[in-house]
Amino acid sequence: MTVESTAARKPSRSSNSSGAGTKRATAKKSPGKAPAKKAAAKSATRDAAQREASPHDVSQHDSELVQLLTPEGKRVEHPEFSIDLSPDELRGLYRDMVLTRRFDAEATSLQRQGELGLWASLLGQEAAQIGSGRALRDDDYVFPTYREHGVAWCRGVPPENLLGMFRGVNHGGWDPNTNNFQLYTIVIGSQTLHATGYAMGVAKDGADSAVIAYFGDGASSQGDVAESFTFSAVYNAPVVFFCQNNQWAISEPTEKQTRVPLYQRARGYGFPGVRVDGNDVLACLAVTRSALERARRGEGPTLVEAFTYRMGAHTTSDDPTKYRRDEEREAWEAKDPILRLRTYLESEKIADAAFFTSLEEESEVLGKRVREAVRAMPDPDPMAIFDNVYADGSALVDEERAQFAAYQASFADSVEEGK
Amino acid sequence: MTVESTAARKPSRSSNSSGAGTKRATAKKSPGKAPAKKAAAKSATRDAAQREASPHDVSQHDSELVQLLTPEGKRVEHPEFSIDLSPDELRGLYRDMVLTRRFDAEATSLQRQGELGLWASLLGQEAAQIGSGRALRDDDYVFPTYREHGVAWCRGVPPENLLGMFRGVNHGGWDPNTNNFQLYTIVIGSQTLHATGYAMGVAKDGADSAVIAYFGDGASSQGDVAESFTFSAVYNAPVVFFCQNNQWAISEPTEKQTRVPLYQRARGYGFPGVRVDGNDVLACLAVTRSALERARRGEGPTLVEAFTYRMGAHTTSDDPTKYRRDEEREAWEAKDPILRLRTYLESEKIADAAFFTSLEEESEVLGKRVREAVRAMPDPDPMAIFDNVYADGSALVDEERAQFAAYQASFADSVEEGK
Amino acid sequence: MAVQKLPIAKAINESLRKALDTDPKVLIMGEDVGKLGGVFRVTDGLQKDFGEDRVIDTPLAESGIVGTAIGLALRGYRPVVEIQFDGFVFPAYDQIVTQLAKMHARALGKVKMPVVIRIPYGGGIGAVEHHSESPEALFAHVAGLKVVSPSTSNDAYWMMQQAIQSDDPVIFFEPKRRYWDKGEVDTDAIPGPLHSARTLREGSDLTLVAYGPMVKVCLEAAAAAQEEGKSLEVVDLRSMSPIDFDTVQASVERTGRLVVVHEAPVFYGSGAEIAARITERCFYHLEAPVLRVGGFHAPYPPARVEEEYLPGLDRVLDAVDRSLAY
Amino acid sequence: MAVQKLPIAKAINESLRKALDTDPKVLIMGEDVGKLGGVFRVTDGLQKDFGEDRVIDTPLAESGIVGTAIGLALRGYRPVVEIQFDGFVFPAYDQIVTQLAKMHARALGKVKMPVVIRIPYGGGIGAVEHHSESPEALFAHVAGLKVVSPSTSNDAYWMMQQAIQSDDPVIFFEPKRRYWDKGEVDTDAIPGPLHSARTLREGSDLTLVAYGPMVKVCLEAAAAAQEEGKSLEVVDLRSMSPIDFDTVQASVERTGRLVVVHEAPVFYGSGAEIAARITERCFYHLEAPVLRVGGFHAPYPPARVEEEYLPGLDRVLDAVDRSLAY
Ligand SMILES: Cc1ncc(C[n+]2csc(CCOP(=O)(O)OP(=O)(O)O)c2C)c(N)n1
Ligand SMILES: Cc1ncc(C[n+]2csc(CCOP(=O)(O)OP(=O)(O)O)c2C)c(N)n1
Ligand SMILES: [Mg+2]
Ligand SMILES: [Mg+2]
Repeated sequence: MTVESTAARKPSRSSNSSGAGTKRATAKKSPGKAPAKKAAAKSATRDAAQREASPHDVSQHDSELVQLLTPEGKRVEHPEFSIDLSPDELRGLYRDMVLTRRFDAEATSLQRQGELGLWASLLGQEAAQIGSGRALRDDDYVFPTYREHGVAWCRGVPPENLLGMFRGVNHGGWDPNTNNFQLYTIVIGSQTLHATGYAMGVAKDGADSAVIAYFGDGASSQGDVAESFTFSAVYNAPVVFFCQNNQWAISEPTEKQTRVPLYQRARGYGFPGVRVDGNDVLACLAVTRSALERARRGEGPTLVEAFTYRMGAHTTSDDPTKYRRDEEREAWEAKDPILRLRTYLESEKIADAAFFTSLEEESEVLGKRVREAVRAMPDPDPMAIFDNVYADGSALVDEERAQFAAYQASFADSVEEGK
Repeated sequence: MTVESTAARKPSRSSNSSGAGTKRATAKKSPGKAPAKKAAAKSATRDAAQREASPHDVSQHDSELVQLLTPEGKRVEHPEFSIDLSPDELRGLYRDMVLTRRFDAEATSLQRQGELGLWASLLGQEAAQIGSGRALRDDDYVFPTYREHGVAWCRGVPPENLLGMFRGVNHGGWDPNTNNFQLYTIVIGSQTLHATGYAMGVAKDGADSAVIAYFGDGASSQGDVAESFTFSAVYNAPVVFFCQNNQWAISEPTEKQTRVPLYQRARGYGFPGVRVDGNDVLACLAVTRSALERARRGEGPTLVEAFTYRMGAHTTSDDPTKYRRDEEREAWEAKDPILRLRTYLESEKIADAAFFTSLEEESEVLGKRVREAVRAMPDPDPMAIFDNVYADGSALVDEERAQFAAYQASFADSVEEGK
Repeated sequence: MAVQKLPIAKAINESLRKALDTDPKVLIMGEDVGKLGGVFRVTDGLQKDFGEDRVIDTPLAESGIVGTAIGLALRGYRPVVEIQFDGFVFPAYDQIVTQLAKMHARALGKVKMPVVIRIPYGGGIGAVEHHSESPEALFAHVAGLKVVSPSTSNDAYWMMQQAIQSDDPVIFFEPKRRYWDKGEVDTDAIPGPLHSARTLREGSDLTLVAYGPMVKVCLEAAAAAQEEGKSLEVVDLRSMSPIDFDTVQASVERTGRLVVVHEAPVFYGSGAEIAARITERCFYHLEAPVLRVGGFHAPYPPARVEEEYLPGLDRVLDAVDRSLAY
Repeated sequence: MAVQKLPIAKAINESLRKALDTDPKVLIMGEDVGKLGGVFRVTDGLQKDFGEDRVIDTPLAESGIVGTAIGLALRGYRPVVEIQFDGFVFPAYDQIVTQLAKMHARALGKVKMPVVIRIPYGGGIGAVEHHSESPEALFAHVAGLKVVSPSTSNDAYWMMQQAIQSDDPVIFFEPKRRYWDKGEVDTDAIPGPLHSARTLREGSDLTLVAYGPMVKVCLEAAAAAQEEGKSLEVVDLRSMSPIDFDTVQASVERTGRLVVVHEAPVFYGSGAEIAARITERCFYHLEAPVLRVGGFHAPYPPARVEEEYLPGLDRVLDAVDRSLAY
């Protein structure tokens, strides 16, 4: 189940794996200035970011990583973050991850079949999304990017809803207030400000809900994300910034965005940052829950960096063989978020064979449901181009609509005539 | 000399000083959430910005302030930053500050006389600007805001040059490459990216020059400034970010921009930040020099926060009595950057009465020169509107220029006819 | 006290005050809008009376201001955002164009974006760079935004009421050099829909179309022309998106001539759209091509030469003469 | 090997390669332009051959990309910046409009801004939101910028050469849905100035003006019209700022009719400027109002309905018929 193949892992990619060294290793050799100079650095100033021994140590902070379940499926404790889940809850998390992966694989294959124009797979990021998603209360509010299919699942958003924009029949189109799950946002980083504003509103209303904003490692470079840190800190807004550092922004490794771990960004804005093992669903749940509680208590924002990996291509349009080697992905397969929870569930006898079998069936049902729903999605009526441009209407849109309708009608006439 | 009055300190402002409490103190009472909740905060996450005991402690970090000359004019040592200046150099710094203040006062009064449309006074920020400006080498490059008159002075920019845009005869108009001093930039924060790009170019050229970007406390909130931190860190660009925290962005105190001291911002981007007493010209010189040297050595960017105070109005259009109490300014008068250096020069017998007298004369000469230069500045030729829109010319501009010339000519004709 | 004589700035202030008073969801946001009351004092006294929770001094970051306003709108608030000067709206341009303008359509109508963005705009105040621009065309081209500008105190009051009540984002351009011009405000009588043009002066020889700060210039031009025996009609467009082409068309069908006047550069400006559309609608009525008077294709010039740059009486009358010469 | 048959994307690639080769000051900057070679492979192989110092993968921040390019230009470099898709240029809009466009004038000519901003633009590739827009009017309205778009491989090659050699900022709109269309490139013969329009097909009944992706549609329309006995002239505008009005005028003076076609929304689009200016210049020659065919005042629609939104053969011919009916 956990190893179900997705189209994204097509063999052509691994054919490249004979090359020596990883992209990451190569990149280390070419910062703007020679690293040698770095060593010569004296502590010329006081408040140095002392950890920046090497500018490209972004992935070298495992000691700072909050982890509750090792890649081998062993439960470990963390001094600050603990979690105590019932067997039901544990199985629930597993189920969420498996069904999310199944949904994702189905979408990828629907794209290959031409049913979708594009798909942005979350493969590998299930723990980050299910862990954080399951930490949310119903009255909390989510501001996703375009890859938060697992979070959407946790919110109860019908999976089909997510596919409309990827099929090309709408730009999202669901009601964000139905599941407190805002529309997918494509312009990188912009939703972090919406989340902050929404959280400012929550505080104004005196509510104790929290807001969570998802964004990627690449997005961390956008000015909007920095401004959302500033606004949320100044207004002490109840928002959690959840950065899925999947180590790639399309073809660019995280070193192109930062030279220190991203979670450290928060400190300079006056709120805490924490790095969590993004492939550990328990740790993601615990850390996000704690950050949400902090927000509820009126203590303001937290940045959570979920350290994970984009197992597939950026989207179905992308070809990762151009910029990264298969070894890297293979190394991350050993840290698979689903596999490790399964190992734990099995070794602790929290789930039996019947559970896994029935989940497999459930997955198939979900896949089928999604497939059928997508295939049944009608193309929009061309006249819908003119709908919802304005809430209050517009004389201009009305004029253009009428002209277009007349044009369409005239065309129909001439077809008639032509008969 | 140091107490020469400027029009900005008009009596009407102090008439307000009877009100109880400062604005700052009032503001402390109204963060988004009640500070009481703050106390309840548990260290729920690991990498907390521990210093943020109170969200509004921005000015409460004197212990972190690099200082080499106390407000009382006493030389003190700092474990990390030292400076050893010759009497000549010390007198030079004093002279720079005095002449800069004189120039600034002259400009303010020229604005009152209607010779300038606007003036942005640097009153109170002389040490920050002369200290950092004198740390620069000739081949270094400066990216100022609109208030860096003291830095311009250090670069050898003729003071009159700065006045064209405030008079309204040009938008700057000097050649940045003459003194390696870029044009004043009004769109807040945007020059920090230009500085970063320029520094990237310096590194590409293999030069060991450094670049300095000035910006304000308000500017720290702009996305562009954050992006310049990211770019400079990733490319390890030889740039110093010099933030003059003068505690006000027009009417907004620094608490509206950040809840922790600004120099801390740098750490999260992977480079050092340091806070210096911005009214201490020696400390500003030492800290900036050290940051520039660091850049030259290929160790990348540094953020320097010069903690200072805007003694006057934001600009001559501004009326600070609307938003701050005179007591605050008065308290800062005791920290006057010029006064403290004078005390030191006198007590150490580094400068004698003759020096001060001749400087006074020099100031008058400068004032007169500036006054005369401004009054002699001609209004631009209207046809110059069409100049320099493009370097390579444009058929469109040519057409509009010709039409406008014809229109002007026709008007002249009809005036002729009317005679 | 239904009718008062107020400067435009004060009329907007009163309108904001009324909105804050009537609807607890209305918020004012921007740089220096609180204690200072804005650099033009348009929000003067509002924070004092409605508190820091309703009248919000923001960090100095325009994208952040508009971006958080979007979030507040999603939460049910109706933010009225101030951009300090025309030239400083561009850091927020991405949020306005890609988010604010499109959110309603993206959600197939399920969310609304009742956000007003107030922008003091235009020249004539002797300011430094970036403080005198007229970027309205850059917003009017973008579907999902509505773009308006009042020219009188009464319109300033009422159009602001209507903009705040609108469930769509409205870019509200305030003619800053007219802020201190006084006019009667009747707080009891709505003068008409937000997006309709209004004929301010009737005439038979030629139609002048303008909005915001140029309306006054056109009225003066019409008065001057009258002395020369020319009868000019003056239409205040009021809304640059959508445009009330019907009113303009009706006028041009009578006069046969049209001159459009705005401060913004002519090239790709609103005059182009008006000229194109009215020429299409009135092809057989036009006795002369639609002429445009506006800014040049050059950065807004230094203050000491702005009077030459800005369309004034003479340039308008010159265009009138050229039109009448056809 | 002076003449080669190349797709447009490859012609641009070759042009960039030549520029990198010839001028050590030329840099390529953008998201994913390095190893990946850009999402459209326009910069494919360039980093491999010229190194990471010349072909620079940037952080994901458009304002930062353009802002640092400005700084590099001040240092004497000639950056060629890639914006990944049309809809993602807006975070950089402030830097482009307030800094890049104005720096030369601000310095009274003492600094130059030789920055090229490449933007793959337009629809027709079945993409999600923000990937199919045509924002050229939003740049053409801004003085200090030049705005061009090639429609053929040869122009793609040469106009890129010219844009890089220009000392002014050039917004270079690349017709992304034509990237794979092949055409002959003659690397020895410059086809003409960067900002001149070109008549691609002569005709006597009506002039079609288009640029970028719509040129092909207009040529097809002209061919189709010919079968119906209508003789259409097709002018490839090539430059949206400045516009070569002389060439258009000369054509319209002969044909008496003009239809402008672009993908961007008609309202405040480039067609408005062309219609206004040509009507002024050709008032007595026009037998019909200038008609415009373009996008609607609505967000670019979902891919499954974009064919209806985009001007195609039928909509162009419909406008031609309407014009001829006058
Ligand atoms: C403003 C903007 N610029 C560029 C893009 C194109 N783009 C889409 S996704 C992406 C990379 C995003 O990386 P990251 O933030 O790490 O998120 P991930 O895709 O890895 O989940 C880019 C450059 C965009 N969508 N928006
Ligand atoms: C993008 C932008 N927004 C708004 C303004 C208007 N404005 C000019 S100065 C200023 C305050 C700047 O404060 P700070 O950065 O602290 O610099 P200071 O004036 O104190 O030196 C503001 C809001 C501007 N110039 N640019
Ligand atoms: Mg990523
Ligand atoms: Mg300040």
